[in-house]
Amino acid sequence: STPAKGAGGPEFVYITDAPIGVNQFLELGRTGTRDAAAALGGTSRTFESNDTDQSRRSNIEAAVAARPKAIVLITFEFDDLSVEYAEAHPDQQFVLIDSCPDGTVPANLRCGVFKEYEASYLLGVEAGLLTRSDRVGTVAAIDIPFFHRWSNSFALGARSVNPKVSDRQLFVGGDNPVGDPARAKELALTVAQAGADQVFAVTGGGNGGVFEAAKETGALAYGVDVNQCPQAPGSIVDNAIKRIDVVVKDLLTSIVQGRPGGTSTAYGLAEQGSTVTSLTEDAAGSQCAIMKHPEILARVREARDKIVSGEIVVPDPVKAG
Amino acid sequence: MTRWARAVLSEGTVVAVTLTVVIVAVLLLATGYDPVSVYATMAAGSLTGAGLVSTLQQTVPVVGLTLALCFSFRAGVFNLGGEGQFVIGGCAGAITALTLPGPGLVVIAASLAVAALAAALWAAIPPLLQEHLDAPIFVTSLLLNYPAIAMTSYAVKAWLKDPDSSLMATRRIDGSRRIGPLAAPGSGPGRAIADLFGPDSTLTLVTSGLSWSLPVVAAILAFTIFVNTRLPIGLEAHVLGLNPRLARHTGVNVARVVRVHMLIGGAIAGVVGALVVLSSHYRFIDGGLDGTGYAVTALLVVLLGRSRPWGAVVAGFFFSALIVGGQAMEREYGLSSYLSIIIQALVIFLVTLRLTRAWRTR
Amino acid sequence: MVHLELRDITKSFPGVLANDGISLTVPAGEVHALIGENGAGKSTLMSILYGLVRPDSGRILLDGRERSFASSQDAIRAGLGMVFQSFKLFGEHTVVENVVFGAEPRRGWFLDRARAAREVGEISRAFGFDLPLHTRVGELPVGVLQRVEIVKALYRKAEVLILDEPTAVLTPQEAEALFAVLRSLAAAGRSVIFISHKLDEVLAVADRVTVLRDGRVVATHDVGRTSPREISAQMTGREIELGERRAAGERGPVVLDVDRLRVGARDRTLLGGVSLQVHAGEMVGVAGVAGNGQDVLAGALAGHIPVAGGTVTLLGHDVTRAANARRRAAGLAHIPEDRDRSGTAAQGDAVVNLGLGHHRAPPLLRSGILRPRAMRAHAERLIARFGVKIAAPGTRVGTLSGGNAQKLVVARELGRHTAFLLAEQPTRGVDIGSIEAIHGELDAYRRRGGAILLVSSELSEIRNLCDRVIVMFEGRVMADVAADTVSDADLGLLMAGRAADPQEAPS
Amino acid sequence: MLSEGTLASLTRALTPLLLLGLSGLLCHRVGVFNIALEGFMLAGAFAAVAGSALTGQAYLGVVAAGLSGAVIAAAFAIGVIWRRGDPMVLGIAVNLLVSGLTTYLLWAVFEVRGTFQTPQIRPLPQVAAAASELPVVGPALGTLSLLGVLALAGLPAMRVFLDRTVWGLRLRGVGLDPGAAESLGVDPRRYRFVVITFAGVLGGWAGAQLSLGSVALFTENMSAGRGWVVVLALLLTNGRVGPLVGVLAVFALADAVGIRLQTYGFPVQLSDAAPYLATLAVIVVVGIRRRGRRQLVE
Ligand SMILES: Nc1ncnc2c1ncn2[C@@H]1O[C@H](COP(=O)(O)OP(=O)(O)OP(=O)(O)O)[C@@H](O)[C@H]1O
Ligand SMILES: Nc1ncnc2c1ncn2[C@@H]1O[C@H](COP(=O)(O)OP(=O)(O)OP(=O)(O)O)[C@@H](O)[C@H]1O
Ligand SMILES: [Mg+2]
Ligand SMILES: [Mg+2]
Repeated sequence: STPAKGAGGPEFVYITDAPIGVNQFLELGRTGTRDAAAALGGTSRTFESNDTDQSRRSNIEAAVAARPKAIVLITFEFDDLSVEYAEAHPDQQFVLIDSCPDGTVPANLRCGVFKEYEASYLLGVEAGLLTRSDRVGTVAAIDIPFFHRWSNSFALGARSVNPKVSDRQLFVGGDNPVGDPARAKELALTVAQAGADQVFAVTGGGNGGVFEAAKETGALAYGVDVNQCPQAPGSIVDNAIKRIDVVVKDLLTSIVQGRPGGTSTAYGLAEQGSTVTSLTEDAAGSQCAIMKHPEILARVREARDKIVSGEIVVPDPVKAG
Repeated sequence: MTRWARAVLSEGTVVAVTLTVVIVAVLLLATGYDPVSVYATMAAGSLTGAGLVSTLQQTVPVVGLTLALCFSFRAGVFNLGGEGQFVIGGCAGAITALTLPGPGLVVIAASLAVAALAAALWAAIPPLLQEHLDAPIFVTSLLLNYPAIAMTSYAVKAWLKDPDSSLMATRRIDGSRRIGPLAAPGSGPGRAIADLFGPDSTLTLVTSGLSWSLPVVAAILAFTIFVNTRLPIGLEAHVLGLNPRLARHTGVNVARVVRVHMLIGGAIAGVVGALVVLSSHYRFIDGGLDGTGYAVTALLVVLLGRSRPWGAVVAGFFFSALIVGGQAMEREYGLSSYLSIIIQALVIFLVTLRLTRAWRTR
Repeated sequence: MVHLELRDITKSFPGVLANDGISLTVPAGEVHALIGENGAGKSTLMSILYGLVRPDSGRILLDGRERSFASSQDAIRAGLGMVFQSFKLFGEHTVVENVVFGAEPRRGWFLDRARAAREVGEISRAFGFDLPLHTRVGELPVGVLQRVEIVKALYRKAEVLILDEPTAVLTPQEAEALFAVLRSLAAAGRSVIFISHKLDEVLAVADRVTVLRDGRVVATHDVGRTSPREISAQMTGREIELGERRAAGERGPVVLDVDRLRVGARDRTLLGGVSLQVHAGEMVGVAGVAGNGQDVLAGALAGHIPVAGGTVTLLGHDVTRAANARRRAAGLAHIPEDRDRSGTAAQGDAVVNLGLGHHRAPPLLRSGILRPRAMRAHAERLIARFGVKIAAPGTRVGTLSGGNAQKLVVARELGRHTAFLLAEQPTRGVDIGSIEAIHGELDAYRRRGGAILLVSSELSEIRNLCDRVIVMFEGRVMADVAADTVSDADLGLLMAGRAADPQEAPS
Repeated sequence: MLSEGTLASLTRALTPLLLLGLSGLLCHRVGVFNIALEGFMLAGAFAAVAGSALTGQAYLGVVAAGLSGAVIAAAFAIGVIWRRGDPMVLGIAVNLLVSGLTTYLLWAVFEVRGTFQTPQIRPLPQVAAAASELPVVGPALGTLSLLGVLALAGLPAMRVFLDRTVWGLRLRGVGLDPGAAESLGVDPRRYRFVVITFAGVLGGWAGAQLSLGSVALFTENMSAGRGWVVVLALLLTNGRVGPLVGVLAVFALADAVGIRLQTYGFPVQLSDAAPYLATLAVIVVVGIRRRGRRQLVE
């Protein structure tokens, strides 16, 4: 992916932590970086890592050697590396999306993180209102705090509108946690057998399996990152999505404009950095099941407004430990 | 040429590599790429400048793990448990480095020792099961990888998790307890080398990019050769690998040789795990060590190098260069780096076919 | 009724001319023996005849018609049958399954077991074999296995039966029974080609004998018109002293003392209280029909088979339950029965093969460290002393001929200067020249004051070398007799368990 | 925990394993140690999805899966049989090659990386849907595809084939002693080649069952170690049909139960390790029993 070089404008390198594949999230990072670069009159390149520490390192090394205006990194896999390389190359600007290292952020690093938990909370509100069995569940990839941003907040949102709701959270784990649809399906069926009729799918490439299970058992599913409703129209209610394009553009502009770095910015419902499909301008054509329930959508908007205004504070499970 | 060079760079290997280059070139041409420039990119990306540093950085642990496997394979024992021993060692080393008080060097040494011990204990289970329950080491060593990974994963989650990080990992290891570069850029030797050879010279890059893990693995190499050629138990392992019945008939204590070689191999794998943690990750990350793919590469290397230590070095470097070169290719051309996996697989496949030998020996 | 003719068969392997213009005629109804030293080309010639190896040139004629065999299948179809030196049987399969394998009577896709059993049973009875048709072959003794092999060939209607060293693993009685079968086959008009290293057998069973040397036919004789001396001279190109009895040496103190040794469980006794002694300067032979406990005794003495009761004392040390390593330290040397499986590492070189067992003591070891140069010197010394024909100490042992590989094992074990040697079948499958050399070494060892227990299926070997003979039957010592007073016939009776008057050994 | 759901879940996990087990069993019986099963399966999973997506026909996907497995297996067989390559090394090379090749083709043909899922991919129909009303076993049978039925029927068929047919006798002989087989005019190379290639078909079908049986999609490396599971089971049982099924069932059951353990608050790490721990437990139990028997004899 080498767009014509030598345009003279600023150059940006986007480095993923893993192959982009159908990972819509990483793909969004690529298009986001490209669009932001174009908006700033520059160009962008993408280096895909292959899910190993070594490949991430050699991609950063190669990027640093090319001396671009900024290097955009994505996901928590770069927590340590971003600090290490930012400190080793003080003249090079870095951006880290979707995560931020603990401690002080070096001056040449800017973080942009999402409040997925706010969007997940809204999905929970939908689930709490839709459930007939008063049981909801999440199938997530790995049992780490990061994934609890979705699972815990989903349960929280459901309980906020229906206190009787009980919650199940299962994790794929295994050899291929974000790409094992068969296992993800098995887990979703297990959740469904345990009585849950609302299942939140946070398993990356495994989501397809969860949707299959939803179709088979008649449960309703919830997707992440992008609009996944077309994959199983009628079975998928809504999605918690991240607007990476918004965040990347924001941070790259800040670099080009020479504003001070060392910052960490969180993008939630208020910043429109994370949201749900039904609240975006594409909602009408989304094929999401929620669109048939305007009364529920009204409750969702209400909750969104309360979060934005600070009336409701959704806790960040990562901060909670 | 020395014996090892001949062994590794035998005609068969050269033919296999050449044929692979041709096959992949055809594949590239068919998909509209210029093979010459793709190969040039791979070579430049893995054998020069930062690429060479990356290659060497990978070679060190791969060779270390290969040497670990050499011990059991030479004794005719298929030890597929390298990955588990590697992870256990890394975890034990990290815990030691995080908790033990004392001066940096001492703690580093202690971490390596604890890693060796923990991984050796883990590696002792398969021979024990074989001696007492007739369970083949091949099976049990492979099986034990999964509990090893699950155990360390759970340990991180339940007790060791860094509360401030979104990584599923331990806290970061203090700077003084890390294994640093051979010549850090700011340090005295680092500046001296940079002044002498220039700041961008290959030597400067390599000495600043490679850590003191390199001499540790070099010492392991020397140790391996010493055990193989100069210790009675090394000779016994060799015979055991060639013909176990002969070993039993000439008074070799087979169980002991197997046990000792599994223990040594496990200890080495553990040390390598700790080396990666202390010199590169600076913390134990859940999935961080098994995710490197080093253990799998090492298994390939030991099979191809037929358990010869120098074969491990040459083949280890070759495979590391392929992996790093594959990434350079991907960056430059957007070609899937899986092409480099295909290349690796083809080389192994073709080497094994021994194309230089006649097809039908009757 | 087939008249077989081989004309000018030539076959070379890299560096070896294995068959060099060999011509041979075997009319129907003849037993034809092939004899020659190790590596003379006998097996190669038969492999060519049986379609396993393609000759470089030469012709095979059956009844005057030229045939060319691309595989053993072709040869089988043409009426050839082969009994290999090492049996080609499936231990897990039953006798019937083994016999019909590859030429099964079928019903659709299925094996017609009833018909198979009927046909095999008929053939087996016709030759008086009475095989246990439904027993797994792995459970049968070698003598029976040999018969299964022959029935296999007969089942395929073999007109020409080839047997490569069929008697190497048989007792004299079993061999005698085999000869009777061969003669009856010949009488029925089939031809038999028979390979052996044993001259007396050849003269006993064959009509004619062809002598091979270095891949060439040296001579073909009618057995009535030749002598052992002539044949052995033609085989080797020199005179060989055959069957010379060696004089007994001085008998010293007891080295090995076995007392009421028992092996096996209550329901399956392998050794039932064996007692014997071997003195310094003495060679004691162990004779017996295979499967009567000789190999168990050897395994128990070497420490490979756990002992149920009794004691084994070696030079005053109780080693009854000691591991092989401790026995060796106490003074045991051991030539195992099967040099390829237990005696050598084919992939290893002579340095490793000869150094093993010597490597934990000086001069190979100094302060715990091996000395490569000393190891090499050690190998060179033994190679020279035992006359092993090998290119260099670094040569892979797998490339050696059987005789030389055997000498290597003998060299390693005798090179250790132990007090006691357990020698199992030390000359099995070895040619006369090498037998002579190995016998010489065993004798020299005894003269130096060593004690030897020689387990051998060659009665002549035992009678010529040993001072005493222990005959085993069903896991017990049947007799312990002086070797020079007992006759072959007596030994045969004792081995069959018929002790007219069991003699007590002089103690 | 041992509900109808568990049984259905067990069946779904077990069917691809059984097909792959049959594949490995055949190789084992002709004396070829095959660790390329993972590659057979992955190739089949990819080809099934590709075939189904390109033609819109699930059964054409199955055909493609069988073919791809056969091609991979034939390459492996040629290396092992005619080049006398180390089956261990070749097997690992095959696994690696298939993993690289499927990922590469996914990218080159469908321009997808990671997971490939489109409505064009037709899943395998459930052929025994009528049975799903039965008590206890109903849900399990209801999920069976044609390949699932084949897997279950294949086991007794395999026993009959090995024990009673001429071909079975011969290929068992080839596995026990190729030299002996050859001396009787049964060319072990030919038999091995045919058998391994057919094992490739079965392995490919195991992959098809994985990618079209319960889900209808392909994910990079979606075989996820199942080939190794079967290799383990084969080693452990020395290729005997009954025990093999037993070990695979223990494995699949532990997997299904392991997943459910999470619902009782056990950590995901325990679900991950459960099948392997269960297999280790089988080894220990079998070992102790064998030991006990040996001591009785002595
Ligand atoms: N497959 C082979 N490759 C190379 N050389 C071979 C091969 N088979 C036999 N030879 C050589 O051919 C010669 C004849 O061997 P052959 O096996 O026919 O001897 P033989 O007469 O049967 O000996 P023995 O009495 O020991 O069985 C030997 O020198 C041997 O080295
Ligand atoms: N593949 C081979 N390559 C080289 N030489 C071989 C090969 N196969 C056999 N030989 C040679 O053939 C000769 C005879 O081989 P064979 O297998 O008949 O053993 P042997 O010497 O006859 O011993 P025995 O009589 O106990 O069988 C030996 O010299 C051996 O080295
Ligand atoms: Mg021969
Ligand atoms: Mg021979």
